[in-house]
Amino acid sequence: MASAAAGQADTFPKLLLRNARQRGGRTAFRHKDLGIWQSWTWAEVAEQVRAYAKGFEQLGLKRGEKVAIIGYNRPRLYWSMAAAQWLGAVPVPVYADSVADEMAYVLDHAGAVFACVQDQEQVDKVLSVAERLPALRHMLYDEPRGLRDYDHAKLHDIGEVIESGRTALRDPAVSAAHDHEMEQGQGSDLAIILYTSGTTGRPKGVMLSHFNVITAAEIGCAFDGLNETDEIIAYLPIAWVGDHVFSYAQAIIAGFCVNCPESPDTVVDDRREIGTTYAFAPPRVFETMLTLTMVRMEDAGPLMRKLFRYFLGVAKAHGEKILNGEPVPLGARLLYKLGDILIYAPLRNRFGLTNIKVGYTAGEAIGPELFRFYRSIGVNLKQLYGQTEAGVYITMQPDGEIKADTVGKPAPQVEIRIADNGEVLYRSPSIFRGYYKDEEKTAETMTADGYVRSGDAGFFDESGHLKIIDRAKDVGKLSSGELFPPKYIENKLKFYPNIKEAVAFGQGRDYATVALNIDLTAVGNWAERNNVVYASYQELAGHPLVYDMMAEHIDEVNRSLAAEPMMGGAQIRRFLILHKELDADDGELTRTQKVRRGFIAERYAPLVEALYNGATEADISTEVTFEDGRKGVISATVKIRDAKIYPVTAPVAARAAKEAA
Amino acid sequence: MSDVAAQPAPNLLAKGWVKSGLIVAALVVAAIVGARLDPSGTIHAIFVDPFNQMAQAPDLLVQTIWEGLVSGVLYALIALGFVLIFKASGVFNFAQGIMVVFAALTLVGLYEKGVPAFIAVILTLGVMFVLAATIERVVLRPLVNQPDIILFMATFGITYFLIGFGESVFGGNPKQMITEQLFLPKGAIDLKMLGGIVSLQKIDIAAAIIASLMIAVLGLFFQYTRIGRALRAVADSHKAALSVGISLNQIWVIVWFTAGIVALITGIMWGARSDVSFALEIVALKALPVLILGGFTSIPGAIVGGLIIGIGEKLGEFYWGPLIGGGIESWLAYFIALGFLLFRPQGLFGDKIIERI
Amino acid sequence: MNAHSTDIAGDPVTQKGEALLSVENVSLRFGGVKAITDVSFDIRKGEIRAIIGPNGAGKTSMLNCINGFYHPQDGRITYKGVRRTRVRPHQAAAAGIARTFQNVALFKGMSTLDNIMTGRTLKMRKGFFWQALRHGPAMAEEIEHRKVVEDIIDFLEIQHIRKLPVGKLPYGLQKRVELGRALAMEPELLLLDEPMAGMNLEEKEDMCRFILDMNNQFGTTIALIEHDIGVVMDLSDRVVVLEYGRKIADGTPGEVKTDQRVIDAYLGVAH
Amino acid sequence: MFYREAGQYKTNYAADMAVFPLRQDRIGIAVILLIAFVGVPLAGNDFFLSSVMIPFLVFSLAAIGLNILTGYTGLISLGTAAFMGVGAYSCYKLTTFFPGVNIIVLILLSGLFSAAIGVVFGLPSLRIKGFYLAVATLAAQFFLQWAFVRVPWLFNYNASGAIEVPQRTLFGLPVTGAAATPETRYFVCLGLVVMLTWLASNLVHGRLGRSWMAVRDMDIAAELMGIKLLNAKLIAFAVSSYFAGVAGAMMIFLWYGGGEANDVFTIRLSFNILFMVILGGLGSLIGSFMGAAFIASLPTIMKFGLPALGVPLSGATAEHVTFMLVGALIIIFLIVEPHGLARLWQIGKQKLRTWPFPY
Repeated sequence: MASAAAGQADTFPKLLLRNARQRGGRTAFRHKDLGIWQSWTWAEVAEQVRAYAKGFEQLGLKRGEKVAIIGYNRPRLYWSMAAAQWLGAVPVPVYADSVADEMAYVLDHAGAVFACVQDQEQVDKVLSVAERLPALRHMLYDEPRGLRDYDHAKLHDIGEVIESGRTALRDPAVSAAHDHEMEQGQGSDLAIILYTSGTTGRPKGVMLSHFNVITAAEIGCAFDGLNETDEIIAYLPIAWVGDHVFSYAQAIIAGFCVNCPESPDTVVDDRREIGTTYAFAPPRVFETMLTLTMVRMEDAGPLMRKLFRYFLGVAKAHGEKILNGEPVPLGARLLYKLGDILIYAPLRNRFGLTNIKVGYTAGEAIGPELFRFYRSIGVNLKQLYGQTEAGVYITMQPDGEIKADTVGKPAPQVEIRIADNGEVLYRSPSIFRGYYKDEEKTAETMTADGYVRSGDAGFFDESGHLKIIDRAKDVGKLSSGELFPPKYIENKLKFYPNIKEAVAFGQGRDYATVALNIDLTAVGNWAERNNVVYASYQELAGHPLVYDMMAEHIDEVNRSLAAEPMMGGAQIRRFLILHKELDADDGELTRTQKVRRGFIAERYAPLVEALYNGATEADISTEVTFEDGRKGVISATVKIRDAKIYPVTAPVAARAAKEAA
Repeated sequence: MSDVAAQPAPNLLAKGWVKSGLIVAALVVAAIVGARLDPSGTIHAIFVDPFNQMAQAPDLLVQTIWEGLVSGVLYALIALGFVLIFKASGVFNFAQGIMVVFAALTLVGLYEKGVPAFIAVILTLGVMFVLAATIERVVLRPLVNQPDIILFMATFGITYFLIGFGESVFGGNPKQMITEQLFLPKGAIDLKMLGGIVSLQKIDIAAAIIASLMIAVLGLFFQYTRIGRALRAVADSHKAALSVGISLNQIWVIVWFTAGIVALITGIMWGARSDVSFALEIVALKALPVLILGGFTSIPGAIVGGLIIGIGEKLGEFYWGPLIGGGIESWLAYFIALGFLLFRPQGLFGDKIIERI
Repeated sequence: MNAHSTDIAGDPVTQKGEALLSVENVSLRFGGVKAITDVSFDIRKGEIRAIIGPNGAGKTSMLNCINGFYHPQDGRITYKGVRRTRVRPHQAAAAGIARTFQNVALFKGMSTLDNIMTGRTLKMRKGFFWQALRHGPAMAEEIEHRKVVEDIIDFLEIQHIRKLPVGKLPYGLQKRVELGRALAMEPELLLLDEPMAGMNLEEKEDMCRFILDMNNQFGTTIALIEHDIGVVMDLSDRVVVLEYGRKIADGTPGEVKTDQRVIDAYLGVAH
Repeated sequence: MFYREAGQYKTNYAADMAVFPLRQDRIGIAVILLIAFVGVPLAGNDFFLSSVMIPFLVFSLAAIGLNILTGYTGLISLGTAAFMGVGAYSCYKLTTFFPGVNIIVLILLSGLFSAAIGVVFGLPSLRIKGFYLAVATLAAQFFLQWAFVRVPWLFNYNASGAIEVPQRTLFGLPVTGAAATPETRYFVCLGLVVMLTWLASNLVHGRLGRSWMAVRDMDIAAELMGIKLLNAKLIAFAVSSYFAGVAGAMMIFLWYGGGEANDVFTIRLSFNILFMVILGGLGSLIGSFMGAAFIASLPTIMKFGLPALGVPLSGATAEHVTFMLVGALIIIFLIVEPHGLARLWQIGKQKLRTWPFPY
């Protein structure tokens, strides 16, 4: 939409001025502070940023220098970015919750000369590592509380900096020169450096130009028809590319309003107050909301609970179809309407999603149940697949083509290809210019023909939607050379409520096998209903009927694997149910409840051995830690069963999808 | 009820506000009263004349004091019921007045249904016990731990209910008390004294005697019985009462029943002097200034307060009432009490309260 | 804090270090019971003054005398150079003495916001007529004071309970609201009666921070009663120790800690 | 459930401090006002207007008055009827002295006299609290009631001893007196009640309201906040009595059309208004309306409702049963919800706001 405009307004400061001209009276930023939503219009923001930039200049900020931005989502921190960009300096947002050491690394690596921070806490953090930051010249803070007695030689209140800039700009000559300085900026200039919180090694600084970010933002705005009437709540880390594109770039491009919550604790209430129309949240946020819903509904009266369950059933049956505009019988439509009045609309209201136009989830796989729940109650939730290096968008789900288990089609202007090892590669105008001060890594990541290696393995399904399997390096191979994606298999299994944990084996072996943990609550309920008597977890886990039930689940998983390209070889041949629950205290899970596959394979070596030597049962004894800290040994004989294998039906057409895109 | 009265710092009356307020109050009352007065010799009429009359006709003075004494005894009896309940359960029982009427009505009503007088008395006592138990079960127990004002309002509910119930069962017409059947004396003793005749109703003498007896019995009951001690303990602390081994619920039934007995006796005495009807309800409100005067928790206070109010209002009505048109009995008691209250907010016998924070 | 924060600072009438309040030979009796006997000490402008002592030592009674809730029979209390022995509580409030209570004395039926707003009562001037209209000047005044209150809410980090009735809040938060209410009065002398009683460690640390911040940032003089000796030693500039209504020690935390009588009093040695 | 709070945000303090910050509440109030001003006059007949709506409005106003004193300031009064009487008699004297002045102005002015008397009888409230004060207000009740009968000047030396309401007009329409139609009287009552309720709401939401509640909740702390207890209490007495006085004037001039103190401004009326306040909810203006509606309509419901249900009752029995039922209902209400109808309404509203969640 703004491509034409971007011809002249090719940097964010220019776009900001454009907004001040075109929609100067519309609210640009709100911040819940001191009990109310303090608001600024585009004209006010442009004026503030302009004065702020002058203040920066007075403090000696030069073109090309780096400005670190540290803190939660605050209007003035966003303005710090724009003000730095005004002068051609490069903002470097930093995760506010990172510890001093990490922060020191990023600030030092980026060579930040200025740091704009939120409050005393961040000031202290930066000061504690000041000796490691020789380049740092000035620090600016947003909240003066507690900083009164600090040495202000190098420390400044942002408000005062802006004020000082404003005073200087009263001189028409200075004012004109200041605007001229801004005009110097070009779309190809470096706009921002975003440090990715690499899971391994030091963070890498992803360099994005104004052109990159503007293009990315425009892709998103055009895709979902975002305009100046939209509202977004900015609560995700400002150093994360998503927040930068959604809450900064798209807001400036489309001219919609960015709302900063009062504190991280009040996001839910603040979102409800604002009633955002455009939202982004990682799956865990949606999951927490749903869990809370279910927990609260447990306390509701029996009638209310019945009503709730009934209408959730209705929503499950028809909700998604109605949202997708598919034909639904009139009766069901009316029933859904009733449900909307009684349950769905109030629920959306409680979630603060009443006015939602489109909501996105990304970051990790979202459970299909969870995803469908929100869609079925009328929230247009979509998944997207993106990376910092892509300027966020890689694939998106177009309206009407939303599936729970794929991340959608390639986003506009994005080309994707799947490498032989299953890795997803992409190319678009918005991809990054390289890692800051790291040629080597840049060369590793970019292909000669301009594609970026995502590091994720995936494939296109028959309708051209991308499915992400796992991190590419975690996808293994069977001895036959066929792909073996353990996490993908485990996730498929874990979507069954009866299965609590699954551990897949098969790397370098002849076939895939799994060890399962049943969910004691779910299976216990089932046992009660079916008069299955058991005295312990171990007894229930070893029950033949439970094995039958698991066999059914595995059968379904195998069938679905057989139907997917490149996955057919990874069907599960044999499985067992572990005699004990995997436990973080025993080191079998990480503290974030992720299975430690290698450790488990070692600890239960006799069982793994039995999975591959054809035995029908195996003995095992393991040391366990009880809740009171005592140690003991559990011994058991674990049965092993075979599972049925299906012929592979899907075409081995990984590349075919590329043409579809 | 630690918040009944507070006197955090002395010398309040020295402060301008209250002082000027009192002056204004006095002026308002004086203005209204003054409008009723013969403009000539106002001061004489107020401050000299009544005392002249007293001196000139001491027999009339004695007669008036006696009248006041008797109605004072009856006020005191109603107040006694209040105090019993307030002490033990912290409930400001507005229904005490109605309980008097209800008890008397039940007695007369039973008699009219053909029940012999003394059996009727016993049956009435039974009814009062049932009433006490019902109130405890239906009203007090569900409302335990509620603020005082809520319990106070609940006794309003009891009042309304008893009025409606009593009238439905016994009809709304005034009835005669069965004085003779209960062997209560009738007629009057005329004493010749102080140059005139003082007429004492025998029933009044009986009332005074019975009231004194009852107070004595109550005193013994509190002093020497286990339940009585428990009742006193509960007035201090609910936990203490539990340690005596009596449940709070039982204690409530017992106090309300005791208050019911007092109500019945009061009803008989009062009924003997006038009709038995719900008109007594308003008269029963007179017990409230008595309570103010005596303090909500003091039995001697209730008695002394009753006598002061009774005598005070009769004297006032007789000697000063005519000056402003009469009928001042309806409010004089409250003003007497209010006057006392301004100087002793905790009542005559109440404990001085030191407010702690 | 934002621009309004300067409003909270006390008016520097007296120089720092000068006695803001002095208590001379004060004795207080309830009937025959002696609550305080012949106690003298002073509170200097800008300091944090702790009053400690075993239970029943007369600490709370002392505060009650200072803000006019009790009137001592003997002795004199001088505040800002004026003798104020028989001051009434609301006059003490008007003179800039605020306080919190041992057992939280909040207005239970009101919200956090309204509770703190009551602290502004003395600063509000608009008359009955404008209040009845709740428009124009009265509303402008309400908004002006609401801003100050919001600064306090921000300062005490109680944004999330702003509109909740205080009666149902956890104890620690109630204490914080009470502190906010006292702070809203912009006091020169703030009397804190066991501000940390019944709190867990984290809440205590928060409270200590608030007290120090208040003292630093707004220059509020603080007199506090506290049982946690560690807290007292950390926070206070000077400590006065009472026992059975008498003063047994007075000095810096270091001095008091080594005083034999104080050690005896706290270890319960018989006298 | 009907509350859609998403998207209702406040960008300034004035909006945040509004009495009805939620849009749905504002719509609700608008609908109620519309019904009151348009629906009721259109749908109701004369009987309904003059025997149900006007009494309801008058009682509501008196209940608001008492609620300011008892609910907001925590001072129990059993003398409301007497203060209503002061308003009625003041209005009567004012119509006599100023026949040319508009009757509505006089009704509003008559409250001032009531307020003055209220302040006088409120003086003891500094020294005495709780039930002691309740009893002290009985002094006002009985003294004033006595004065209404014994001071013939107050009723212009009428032989009947009653107030005789003269005919007065507003824009040519008779408002008081025999010629005034129920519609006219209803509109005048409604207008007065709406306006005064608005003023009361403004007061309780401002500094004064906070001072009152502070005195109610913890008078010691209030005093240490610098609130002068006597001032706060006396203003509460004054405002409360003003409302009662206006209600009393309305009662005689717009509802009864005349009457005598001993028939009207009795202690029973005081009690009834106290019931309205307690059952409606202490410290709630909406509760005052609810309580007034409940208590005022109960006898009517009994009178016409029970026979309709097939319970045959003679007039006298009906009255007795009404008494019993009122008594029982009071107790039941106190047990079920000691904080009154307003709290029930609050809970219901909260349920609707959190719907479908239980909390």
